[in-house]
Amino acid sequence: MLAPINVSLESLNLMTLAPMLIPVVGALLILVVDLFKGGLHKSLYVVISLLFLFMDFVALVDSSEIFSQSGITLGVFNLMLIDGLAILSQFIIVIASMLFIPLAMTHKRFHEFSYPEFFALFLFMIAGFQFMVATDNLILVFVGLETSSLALYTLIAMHNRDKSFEAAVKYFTMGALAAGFYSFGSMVFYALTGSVEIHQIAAILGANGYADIGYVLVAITFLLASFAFKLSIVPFHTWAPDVYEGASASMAGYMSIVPKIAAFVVAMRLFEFLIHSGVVWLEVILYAFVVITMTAANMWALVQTDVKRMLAYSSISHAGFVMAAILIGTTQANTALFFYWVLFSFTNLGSFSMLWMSRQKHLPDHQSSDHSYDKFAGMIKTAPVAALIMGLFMLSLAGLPPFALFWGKLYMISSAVTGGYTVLALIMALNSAIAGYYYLKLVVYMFMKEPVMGNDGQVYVSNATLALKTIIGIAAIGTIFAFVAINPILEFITAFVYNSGY
Amino acid sequence: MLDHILSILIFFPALAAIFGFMIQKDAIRAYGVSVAAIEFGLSLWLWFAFDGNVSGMQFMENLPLVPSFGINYILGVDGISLFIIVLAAFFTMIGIASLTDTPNEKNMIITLLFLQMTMVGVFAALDAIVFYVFWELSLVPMLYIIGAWGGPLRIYASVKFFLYTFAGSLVMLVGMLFMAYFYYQATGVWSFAILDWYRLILPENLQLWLFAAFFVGFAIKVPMFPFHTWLPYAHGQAPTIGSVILAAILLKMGTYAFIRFSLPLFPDASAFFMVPIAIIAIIMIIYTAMVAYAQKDVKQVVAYSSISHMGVIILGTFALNVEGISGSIFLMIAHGVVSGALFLLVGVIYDRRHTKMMDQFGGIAHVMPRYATIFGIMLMASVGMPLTINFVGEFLSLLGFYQQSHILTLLAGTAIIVGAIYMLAAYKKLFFGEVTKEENKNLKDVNKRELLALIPLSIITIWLGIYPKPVLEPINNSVEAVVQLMHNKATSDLAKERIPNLVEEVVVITKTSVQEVH
Amino acid sequence: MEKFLYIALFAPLVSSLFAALFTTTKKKTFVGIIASLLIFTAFASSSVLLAHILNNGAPIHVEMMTWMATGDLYIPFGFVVDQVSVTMMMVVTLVSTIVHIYSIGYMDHDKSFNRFFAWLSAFVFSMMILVMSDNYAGLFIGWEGVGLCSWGLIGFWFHKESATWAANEAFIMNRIADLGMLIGIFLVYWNTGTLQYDGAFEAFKTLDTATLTWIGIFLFIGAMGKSAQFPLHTWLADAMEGPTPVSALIHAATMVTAGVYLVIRSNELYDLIPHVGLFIASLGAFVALFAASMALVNRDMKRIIAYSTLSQLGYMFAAAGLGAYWVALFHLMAHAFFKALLFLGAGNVMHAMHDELDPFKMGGLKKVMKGTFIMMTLASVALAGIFPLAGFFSKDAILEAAFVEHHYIIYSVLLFTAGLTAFYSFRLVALIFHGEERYKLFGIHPHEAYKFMLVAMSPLLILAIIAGAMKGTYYEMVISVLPETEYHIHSHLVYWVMTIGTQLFVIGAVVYAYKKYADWKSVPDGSSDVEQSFMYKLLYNQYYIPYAYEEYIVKPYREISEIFWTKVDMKVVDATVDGIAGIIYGTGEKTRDMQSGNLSTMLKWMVAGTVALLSLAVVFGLAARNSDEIVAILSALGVM
Amino acid sequence: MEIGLNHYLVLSTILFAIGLVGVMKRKNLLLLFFATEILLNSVNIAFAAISHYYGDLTGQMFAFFVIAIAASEVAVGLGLLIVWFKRHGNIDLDSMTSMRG
Repeated sequence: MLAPINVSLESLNLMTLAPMLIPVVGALLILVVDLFKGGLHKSLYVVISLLFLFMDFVALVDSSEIFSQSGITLGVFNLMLIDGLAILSQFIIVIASMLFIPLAMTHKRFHEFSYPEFFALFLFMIAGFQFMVATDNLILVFVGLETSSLALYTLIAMHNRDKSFEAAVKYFTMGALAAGFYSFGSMVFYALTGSVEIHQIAAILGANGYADIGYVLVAITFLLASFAFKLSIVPFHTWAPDVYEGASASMAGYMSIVPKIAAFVVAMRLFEFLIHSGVVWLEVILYAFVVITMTAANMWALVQTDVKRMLAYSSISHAGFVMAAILIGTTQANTALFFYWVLFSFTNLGSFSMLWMSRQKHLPDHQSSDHSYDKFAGMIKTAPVAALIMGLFMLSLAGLPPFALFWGKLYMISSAVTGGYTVLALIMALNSAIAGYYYLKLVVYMFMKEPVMGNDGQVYVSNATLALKTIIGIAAIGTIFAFVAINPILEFITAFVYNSGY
Repeated sequence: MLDHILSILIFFPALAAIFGFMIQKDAIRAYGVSVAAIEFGLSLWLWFAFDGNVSGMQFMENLPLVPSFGINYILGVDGISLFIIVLAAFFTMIGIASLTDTPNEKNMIITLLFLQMTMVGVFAALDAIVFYVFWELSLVPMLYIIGAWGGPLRIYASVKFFLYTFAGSLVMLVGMLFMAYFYYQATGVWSFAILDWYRLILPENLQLWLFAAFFVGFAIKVPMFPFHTWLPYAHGQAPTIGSVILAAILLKMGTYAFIRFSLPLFPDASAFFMVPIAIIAIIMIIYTAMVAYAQKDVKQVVAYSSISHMGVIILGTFALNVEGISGSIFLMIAHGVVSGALFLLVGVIYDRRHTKMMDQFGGIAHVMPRYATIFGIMLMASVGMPLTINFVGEFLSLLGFYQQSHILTLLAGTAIIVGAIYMLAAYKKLFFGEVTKEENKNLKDVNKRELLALIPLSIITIWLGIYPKPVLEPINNSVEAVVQLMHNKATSDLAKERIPNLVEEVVVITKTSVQEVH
Repeated sequence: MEKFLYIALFAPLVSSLFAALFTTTKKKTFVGIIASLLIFTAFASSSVLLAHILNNGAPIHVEMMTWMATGDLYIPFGFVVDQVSVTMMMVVTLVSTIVHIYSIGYMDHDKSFNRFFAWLSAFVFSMMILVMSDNYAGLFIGWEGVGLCSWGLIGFWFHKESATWAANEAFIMNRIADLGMLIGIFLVYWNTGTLQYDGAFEAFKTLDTATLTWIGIFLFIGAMGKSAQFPLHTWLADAMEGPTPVSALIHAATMVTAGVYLVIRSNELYDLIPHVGLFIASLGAFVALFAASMALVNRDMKRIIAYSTLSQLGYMFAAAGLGAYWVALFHLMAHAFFKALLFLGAGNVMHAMHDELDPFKMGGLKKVMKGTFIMMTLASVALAGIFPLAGFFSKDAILEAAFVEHHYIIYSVLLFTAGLTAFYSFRLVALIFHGEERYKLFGIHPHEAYKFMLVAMSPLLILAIIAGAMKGTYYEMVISVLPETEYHIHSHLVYWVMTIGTQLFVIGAVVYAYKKYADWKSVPDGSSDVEQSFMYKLLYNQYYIPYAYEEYIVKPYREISEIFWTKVDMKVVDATVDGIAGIIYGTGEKTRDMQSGNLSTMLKWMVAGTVALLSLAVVFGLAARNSDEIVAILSALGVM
Repeated sequence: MEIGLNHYLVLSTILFAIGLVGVMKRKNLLLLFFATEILLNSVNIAFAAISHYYGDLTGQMFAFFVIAIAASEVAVGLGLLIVWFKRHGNIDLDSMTSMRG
């Protein structure tokens, strides 16, 4: 006779699910609306998405208050783990998404936005990311990861160009391989410890003193490979440039921010306890990853001829830079990771939005690709304001003070210094200098070259609408006046990270 | 208003630049000149209100920026920075006023105003990060000025300038972060305030490393041999106004930073590295002077001469005594005035002939006597003729260093010989002989707009050469404080020996003041 | 009295600035007149000061204002008028007044007339600072100032390549010496804590000899440059490219004697280090002979006089080095008068001969240029040291000093040189004024200079004649600041033998010169035996020293500079920077093929990465599991 | 011989390796998808075996999720494949090289 299962609703703590469920509900609503009346204008869906994201945001504010009062919350059979990392990363995810979705309001018509499914998938994807970060259960991480990834592949493909499909296929195939790696790694951990919850794995491994270090390393290898793929760490990065190029500029910008922060949070949960337990191997590997990724991606970015592809490599390099935080593993480093990412998202979103705004339907003869450098030649003469803003984003990406990303770099390098990684700090600094070259290259084209014949500057704003301009304006203001907001953001993040025990 | 005079000095030009976007193209010059004149007036007011007898910081402002990480917006001036700020304001003013007709004049003037913000900011900042912010930010307007209005190689030159300096300063940034970390370890509080750092006594081996990190940043900026090769390109390609500002103010950031950071923070390391740096300085002096002599382009002569003079400044700085450091600060101002003027002068003939090659000229003293005269004054100042501004600085720098090493000073002293060689040779090629080229026969002498810049510079050159006291005295007071601080902080015997203790010599100081009363 | 001091000092400055106002305008005679008047004012004030000094002997010391003060360093603009400086002031202002007036005529046809006066007065001002300063730094101001003016005046005719070259050479060579001077000043400061003469001299007494020696040597290096002593002498002869009044004023009477002045001024220093003094004296004697030998064969009138100047400077240094400072100063003064006269006379001749300088192309000019002839002859007599002209008294005293101090080598060198001096002086006079009128071959019609120029020169003539008579008064005056060294040869017999012997020797040389050159017929073309001889060539080419400088210093400097620029700076230093950038960029370019765009390759990279990690993990895992064994093996091998 | 946990794990690993080789070797997109399925399913075997070994259901749950996700992956993958086939008439990997460098 089976004993009746008695689960009280309070113990489930369903509120922990609220932030994830809101976008799911939103997605369903969009699908339902479409079911009743198809062919509605995209603005409706944009606004619905925004509304739900806003509600999501409110829910997050709510859970952040709960966190600051009562600390880490578990829920739904301890599957959900609402700690500082989860909340912070969800904030980044939701805010970045809110900034992204208005980019659908382009002047020109693009294929993907005419489908309501685009917006539904988008919201599903956000839910997936949120699940991924708000748990330490490897199963749920897997589910969240795949939910979001599958949605993302589709969103990329919906851009409906040859390159988009190619990008989607490449991303998809490699993603599938990465999924295999992930499940294999989880399996080994499960075999070693009998658990798929990270804190339990940590506890059991710690209890037996990492007796089977060889197997632990195998598990780490596969998990590392799968997250290295997601985070585009060299040599697992090969998808990134192609996918960025194939995807629309707005989607590329989004991809450079949101999936990565989700992956970073999981990586922090997974790897930092190992580093702290003295797994030297992982430290060495991560060190190598950080250095190689930063440097190699920078070198490749140097030789690009297309701005978007350059930005793809630059995003890889930035990811490598931030990866250092996981290696260093101090509270300051983890804080720096979020801090950097907040600032990075403003700047990078801004620069990709600028590319998006200049997206042409048809390429003129002199242009070899959508966003080749030539296209921006002499922009200061034909579209000075746009040129200034684009230049601003480039300088910020290069880490020039006082623009947003400088503060991120500052804090990140400082955490390396504080953590005792002096050489790493120097390498990080010098890599920023190398990176300066390719950002500067665009500035050079914009400010110091003569415009190509027949370019009247219209091309740079061909896609502009009020919505796009607003987003770019927000990004620009965020980039310039970051120094005002540094302190509150830093204090907020530090408190959350510290209270989560990282 | 005086409480915030430094902030006003920094941000007024920036604000004005932003408003400048709204100004009609034709009116922009007038606007630029008036803004720069107001700024200059403010800087003079700062000087006027400055108490020359106080050695410490004045007009301090403190505003928390990122208090949790110890970054505060701290400003202040002392005798060391005051005059460079005034000089920056002055040069921006005359630079805009004497600007020749350029394409996109509006962009140029707005850029110059932004540049002014960064320049004043660097010299007024008393927080390492704020300093760094302005330091780096100053690269951008200069990048644009060189890259957009420069010669045929302008893009190469500007990118090289930017990246080289950028790379160096990033290393410096790592050093700063280290410094803050040590401060944190020592006190439990993060702070980037330079005055806080002054209180920190570091173990010597740490000092050496940190000194090296800061050195990379500063040395590239100065630029010191062998990090100097960006400078000839930058000067060679930059438009006149760019070269003027670059030589007059931007290079001084490096040497200023040595005095603001390296010496007081790392007295032992400074003493330790004194000889190697002096040797580099001597190489700068002699080697670049010889390279300057080999140049065919008159602007390159002046560019290399800048490096040579910066060598003397570095030497004076690392004399580690009051005479030398005061001299090097004075020489910074002097070199600013003189090299700025020389670049303006080169610009004058470039505007007329669109070439800077010396073999294209010859004998133009016949057709442009006024120009030749002013050039001659600046030439003499550049070779360190007494009663010109340069001599005071050079004399004091060398005098100061003589206390540390006789042989090295003797070698460095060849500056007055090699300097004369290349300058006189260049002057001879440009001005002496018969007018051989047809194009040169009808060259117009300097016009009013050019005189507007050149006459005040000539006056300053001679005035401060004869009566340097108003500038030298505040410098001296602040430098004495720095030297005393260094002496007190020094831990190694070497440093104690090389850095004089001023307290013992109180008697001497009073004697001096008695003499002064007399 | 201070008022007169300031007038004497600043009148030349006012004059210079006034003339400078007109530099770009056409020739205006009044500029010259006003400048001359102002310089005369300075002369008058100096005379007042001289009278004052002669009357009560109290030096006037003023401190105008602070110049540099930092740390312990305190340098004022301080001026002192004492017996030594007032002598120099008199010499400077007198000669320059005369030269100014003379120049109104001499530069009559020059279009840069006004500029000339600006420079000339500026020179006077610098010279006044030099002699009046009460500290080494102030002296250095004047020191460099006269160098600058000398540059401007040698290169006055800047359209001439040779003139500008000579100007630069003079400036740069002086700079080399100035470095020594500067180092000397630094030494003084760091050892005595002051640069004021009185303070420093006081402190010198407590210093050790080694330090003092270094100070003495470095200061003297400065003096060597300004006074064109070997090996820094070549500029002086080349400096004759400047207008002749400039040569008279700067390169004969005043500036070149600044070095002597410096040694005299620092007599308290050199008294403490007699070995350095001996060196100075020896070098002086050597230069006296060396320069005189070059003057023997030269065929350029101005250069001959320049070498004679050099030679006389050698005399002065010999005296000063031997401690006979007042003798040196006296010779300096006397020399200023007759040498300026000689130069101005030469200027007249040049004017008459349309800038021809070769005396062999002249001859017989006494007929057309009587006044000049008389003046130059008398100046040469004075220069040769024949009784009773000025040169006799001053030069004789030098010889006596050398003799009394038992430096017989120096004495004999100087004595021999006295003969040479007489020879070349009268060789010149004979060639110019006597014999055939060779200039007719070149179609020149000489004429005498303006009368007022001759009148202007006359005070010099008078002084050249009577200066010797002032010796006693002068001695009384200067011994209050200079060491009281009287050189008396104790035996009257020896004294008379010596004096008369010297006179006979000198007169013999004069006669020989006349005999040889008074009836010179033709212009030598370099084919005669004498001209082919080694000695002649050696002397004519100035011992090949300028050639050696050009070949072994100037050219290598130029070549090394070129190499530094093109090879080192561009190919090494800059190429390294670009190379590093190039390597980074090149690596990117080479490795970008990793991104082949082929999905299969991408997957392979991913798998390869995983496999690499895996193998590392296995290696590490095995190593960790068997760490004990590994350590055992390694220690057995002696590695750990 | 009794079949123990290790046998399952070895089988799983062998299958995983086969999948990896397939992923690397296959040029046909469809067969590539098969290879990835092999990868995922090899893990499933291991999960089920370990789950049984520990007497814990978590592994089986994981296996179920993997199956579910593999299924949805196939859906998306095949969708992409069909579009690609429609446009290009092939599903050859080597035809997808428009972006490189």
